Amino acid sequence: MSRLTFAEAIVGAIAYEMRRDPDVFLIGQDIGPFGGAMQGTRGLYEEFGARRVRDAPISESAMVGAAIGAALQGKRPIVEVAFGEFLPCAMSQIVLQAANLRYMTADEARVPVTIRTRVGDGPYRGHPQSYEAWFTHVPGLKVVMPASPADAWGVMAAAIRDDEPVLVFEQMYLYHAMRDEVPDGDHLVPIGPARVARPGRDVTVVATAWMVHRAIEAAAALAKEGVEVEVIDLRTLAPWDQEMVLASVRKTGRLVVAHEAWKVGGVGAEVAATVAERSFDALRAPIARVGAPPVPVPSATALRNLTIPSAKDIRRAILRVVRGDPS
Amino acid sequence: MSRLTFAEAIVGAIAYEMRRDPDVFLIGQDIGPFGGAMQGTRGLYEEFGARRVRDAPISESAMVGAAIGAALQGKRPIVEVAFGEFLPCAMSQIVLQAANLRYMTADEARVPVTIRTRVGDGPYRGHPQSYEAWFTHVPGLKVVMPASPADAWGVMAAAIRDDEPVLVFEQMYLYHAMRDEVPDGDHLVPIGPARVARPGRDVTVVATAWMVHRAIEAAAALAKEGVEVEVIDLRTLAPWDQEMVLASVRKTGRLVVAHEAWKVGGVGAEVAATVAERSFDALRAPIARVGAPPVPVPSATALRNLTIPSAKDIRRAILRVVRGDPS
Amino acid sequence: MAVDSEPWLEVYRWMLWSRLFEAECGRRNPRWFPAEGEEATIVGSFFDLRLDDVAAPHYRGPFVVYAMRGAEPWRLAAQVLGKAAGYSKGRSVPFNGPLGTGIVPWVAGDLGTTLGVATGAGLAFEYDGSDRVCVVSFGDGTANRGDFHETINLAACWSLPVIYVCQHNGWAISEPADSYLKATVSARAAGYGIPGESVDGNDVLAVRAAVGQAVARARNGGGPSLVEACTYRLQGHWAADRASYRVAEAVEAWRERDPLPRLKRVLDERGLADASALERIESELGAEVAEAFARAEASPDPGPADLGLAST
Amino acid sequence: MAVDSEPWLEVYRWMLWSRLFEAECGRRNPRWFPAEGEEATIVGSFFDLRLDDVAAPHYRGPFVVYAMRGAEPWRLAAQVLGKAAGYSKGRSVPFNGPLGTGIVPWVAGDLGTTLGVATGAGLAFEYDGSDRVCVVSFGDGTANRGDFHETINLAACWSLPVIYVCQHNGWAISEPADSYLKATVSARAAGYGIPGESVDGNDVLAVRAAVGQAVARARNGGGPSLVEACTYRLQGHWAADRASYRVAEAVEAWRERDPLPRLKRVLDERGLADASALERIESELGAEVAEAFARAEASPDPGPADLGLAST
Ligand SMILES: Cc1ncc(C[n+]2csc(CCOP(=O)(O)OP(=O)(O)O)c2C)c(N)n1
Ligand SMILES: Cc1ncc(C[n+]2csc(CCOP(=O)(O)OP(=O)(O)O)c2C)c(N)n1
Ligand SMILES: [Mg+2]
Ligand SMILES: [Mg+2]
Repeated sequence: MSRLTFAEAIVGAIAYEMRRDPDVFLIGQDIGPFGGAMQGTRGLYEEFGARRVRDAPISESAMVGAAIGAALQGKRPIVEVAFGEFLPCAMSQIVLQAANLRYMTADEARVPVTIRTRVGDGPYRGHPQSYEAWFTHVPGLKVVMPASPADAWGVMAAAIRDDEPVLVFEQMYLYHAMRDEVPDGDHLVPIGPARVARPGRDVTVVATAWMVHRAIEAAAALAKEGVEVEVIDLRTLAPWDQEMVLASVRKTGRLVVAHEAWKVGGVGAEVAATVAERSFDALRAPIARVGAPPVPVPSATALRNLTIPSAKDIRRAILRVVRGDPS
Repeated sequence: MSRLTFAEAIVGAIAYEMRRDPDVFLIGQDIGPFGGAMQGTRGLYEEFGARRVRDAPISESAMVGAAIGAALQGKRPIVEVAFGEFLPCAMSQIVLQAANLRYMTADEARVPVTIRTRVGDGPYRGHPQSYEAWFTHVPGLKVVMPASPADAWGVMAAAIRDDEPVLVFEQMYLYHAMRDEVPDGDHLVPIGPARVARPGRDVTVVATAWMVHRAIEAAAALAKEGVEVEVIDLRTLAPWDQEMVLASVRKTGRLVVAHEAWKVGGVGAEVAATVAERSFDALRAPIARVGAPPVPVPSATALRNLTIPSAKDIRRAILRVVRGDPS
Repeated sequence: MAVDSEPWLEVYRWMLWSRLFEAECGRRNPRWFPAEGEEATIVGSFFDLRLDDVAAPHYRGPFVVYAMRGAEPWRLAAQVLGKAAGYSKGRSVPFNGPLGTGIVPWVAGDLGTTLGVATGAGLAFEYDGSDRVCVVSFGDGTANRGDFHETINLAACWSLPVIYVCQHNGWAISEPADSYLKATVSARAAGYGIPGESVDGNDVLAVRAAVGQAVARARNGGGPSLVEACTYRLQGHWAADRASYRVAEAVEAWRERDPLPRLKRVLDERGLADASALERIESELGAEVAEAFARAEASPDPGPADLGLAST
Repeated sequence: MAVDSEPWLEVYRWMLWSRLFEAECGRRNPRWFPAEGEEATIVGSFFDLRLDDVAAPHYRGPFVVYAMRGAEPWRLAAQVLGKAAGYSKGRSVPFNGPLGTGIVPWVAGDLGTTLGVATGAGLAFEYDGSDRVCVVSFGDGTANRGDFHETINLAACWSLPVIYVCQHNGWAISEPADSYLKATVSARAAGYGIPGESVDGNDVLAVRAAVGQAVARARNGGGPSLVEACTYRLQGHWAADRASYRVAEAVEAWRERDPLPRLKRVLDERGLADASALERIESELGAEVAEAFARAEASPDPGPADLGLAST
């Protein structure tokens, strides 16, 4: 066990996998001597050199396309799109090449490419947009979004070893916010299964990344008021763990979903819709969704803070479904 | 009144608006002498010439970017991205420029740009992908998807006159499939309101584009069996008509959503989630969603037909929520 | 190069194979994209590649490239007919090919993105320190997509063994090249600090020479090159396109420069094949093509099992 | 051009304004992107534009361009401090400016897309048959984005009045230009059939001359041009970046070529301003900057009303 930050865990996982497999290498901008945005590749260049830690020109589409092409030749590239705001620049490569290659070759092709990117609010404050929902709509892509250092290491390692394209969304608030025990050596967190972050019997809160922590904060306070909240950390957004969520809702009869991204059309919509389809009879109250309001993410701190779902917002949503409080 | 096909109505609306406003012009590929994919710009070049019907190089990002920039200068460009499959090529311009400009200039900027594109299965068969759900997640964009020639004319005209960026998704099966009465002259269908395509009391089916017709087909058959289906044509996907859908569900107590795009993460998820949030108490049965299975859209006719939701699929979903039939 | 030591008869055979096979594709599928007239560019660009190299042919006329690398004609025909025997079981666009032949498959219809994937093959080769190369061809219209710029610049910066061949056929559907290109495509090479060359794309000798030189350079660590092969799209954009947007005269002028008769003349001058030998080849290939389509025609359509819902 | 008839003192004033204002921005906001050393390129590219032209400055150092076109310094300062008095009420990135000054605003952080929007301004002018033009500047790193290629080619094909100025400062964050450019940026112009020129970006006379020529050409229907102004990023990528990834010597060499002392020399040689006059200007501007930040500092943060939830 070592106590690592989220960023250290990500870098640790990449370094571990690069030591383990000579076909793993990294493509990105400023990932070399600079050490990556928010120190997200710190030390990798020093250990692995320019051949395996490749600084690229500002050309996200070429970076992702080249990574896909190398993956088709048996390499296992990790391509770093520094921030989620730049994913649109590589959109065709991701949704039309990476996602289609295996299916459109009758399952012959394998595309073991990992696309990592930074999203959300945090100490960096730049480029906060979080588009993960788009990619959950596209068959052929796996999408993970860890909430803890241990999971960050585990899903990054699993993504690198996965034979399908995997997008890893790294929430920036979490980057240096906490330290956490991470198992040493071969540590994998399978892509797919969610995690019960806090057990409870009265209401299920399905959350992602930063919002997992704010949900736990709200749950801790509500416990003192006699409301037992079960917090589920989704971890994998595609394919997501329907069974765990449905089982929890069957137990609690109530569902709240919370993420930092825009509420409308977000990942929470898919979770809510699936529960309304498959566990309707267990539902004893309306579903509540918590997410960002429908405006582009503003830049000024004072303004942005008004748009990020707070523990209080989650608390309000919980009380709405538990006690029928007005919205 | 004239009886027009869907394609004729789209072209008619564009021609009408171009006659009405000299600042309206069209950018695209093969929209000139060729008359556009599936005759989607037929006759416009002959009437308006090369200055207002501009054939562009294969560069979707530049086309959309230039249209946005011209819109900032007071023009009202229509940019044609021939098929939805090419929207990813212009993704940054759409979601980071068009969507943000007004908000990020404190409501000073106006971006009266219309982005039209063709999606779905149909006689053309190429480039069927339908990504409309992505854009409903992005604040600052309006998204319309008409199901009839009359609405096609009306929403296209409304989109061109709108001061915000509007994406118009033209479903290709509908292009030449039917003729329909379209009012002559100034015909506008406001962006926002949905339409009751067929009234009913037992179950609400919210559908888009082609699926509206398949829902009506299913409804007609079920009427003979005593099931009265209310079919709502959403028409506008963002901002969509929550009030009409919620009112209908409060009446019927049952909801089915149907679209041609992938079910997972599709527009139907947002509709289902909203109903489960805001009309939960009115729901008397689980919600059912109908959409494409989670595979990239295949090419061979025999295979693709297996992935497109049929009237029978919609019928099955209806009976599931009305009679509790097994899935 | 010493022409007579070269396999000109084989080159001719493949160009003719393409001409005949493509004709049948267009006859059976109105949405096929005919490559008639562009055979010298297509065959000349890929004929000399090793089987362990990667070939990423343009979407127009790729079948002959797959066939040269071992694809079964009847299974390619099956793709044109949307049959289950197609290499992707009917899943992909029909101009896709078998991954096993060392190609960059066509898994989507958006032009330009295959340039990125092909560049990645070169990246893998450079990473492994191997002498393998990738040849990728693309249209003169596709040359205006952002991916052209980003990928060639990346290949130049990393000195990747990738040869970018522009299959310049003068048209992008209904748009003439002079409307979307204000200079030669090869003139763009200087901006990336790589060699660029324009050649007569209807002269298979010239195409093989130019691409061969670029391949040799790439194998020796010399990095990428850009070759512009100027040819002409003799038919419409797709088989059913009457191409009423262009004047017949221009097309006829280019018919005069048809690459097949031109190579025939070379063979004749050099005494590499007499008329009867060429006739024999033509009838052999005709039979091969007919048989391929007959077999494909008789094969089943794809069904639920081919949908692969399990696999995802 | 006849130098003495030119407003060199005003040019100097703006370059100095930029130097002083940017310094304060960096002092107040560690995430500010300092433009020190690039003032000749920035001011020289936009100084001569008409107010009815459109200016689309690069994200590094755009404030002086907004100020030259009428922006209020204290409101720009408010943006750096995230205050409600910023032109976007705190919504946009801080390097945005007031739309009313005829600019292409910065509404997102992805580099390259503003090239498309700026090209659209040129499209509107061409559409109207007006003689207005758009000058857009961008970095040497940004020159590798697909939008560079697509938009310049579109402008070339449609002969749009757009001048593309590469603010080549030798770096893209921590990456040196020779790692992502294997030729001059101006060498790319030939591939689009447009004029391309590289100039000393620390010589404001040269920048004004090159851009001025391109602007004149565009006004007269001559279409787009590409100008590469070679300058240097004297500070780190952002104010807090210590730039430990590069050697101090190179930076010092470039400090020798600081555009401000260079212009000072010209003013002196030509007797356009004596030391005391220049000192007066410097103290005036210093006071102006201090006052702007003091006023911004004292102004309120944005609140719920500025979020504009109603408006969407
Ligand atoms: C990104 C993108 N935009 C538009 C299209 C539609 N389209 C299909 S073929 C074609 C013309 C391509 O021209 P070129 O690259 O010269 O190839 P050619 O057809 O001449 O062989 C176009 C515009 C596309 N497939 N992809
Ligand atoms: C599409 C995109 N990719 C990456 C980034 C991250 N980024 C911000 S500034 C920068 C360097 C830009 O270099 P250059 O264009 O030369 O401008 P300079 O910073 O040197 O003024 C990068 C890579 C971005 N903002 N947008
Ligand atoms: Mg062509
Ligand atoms: Mg730079």
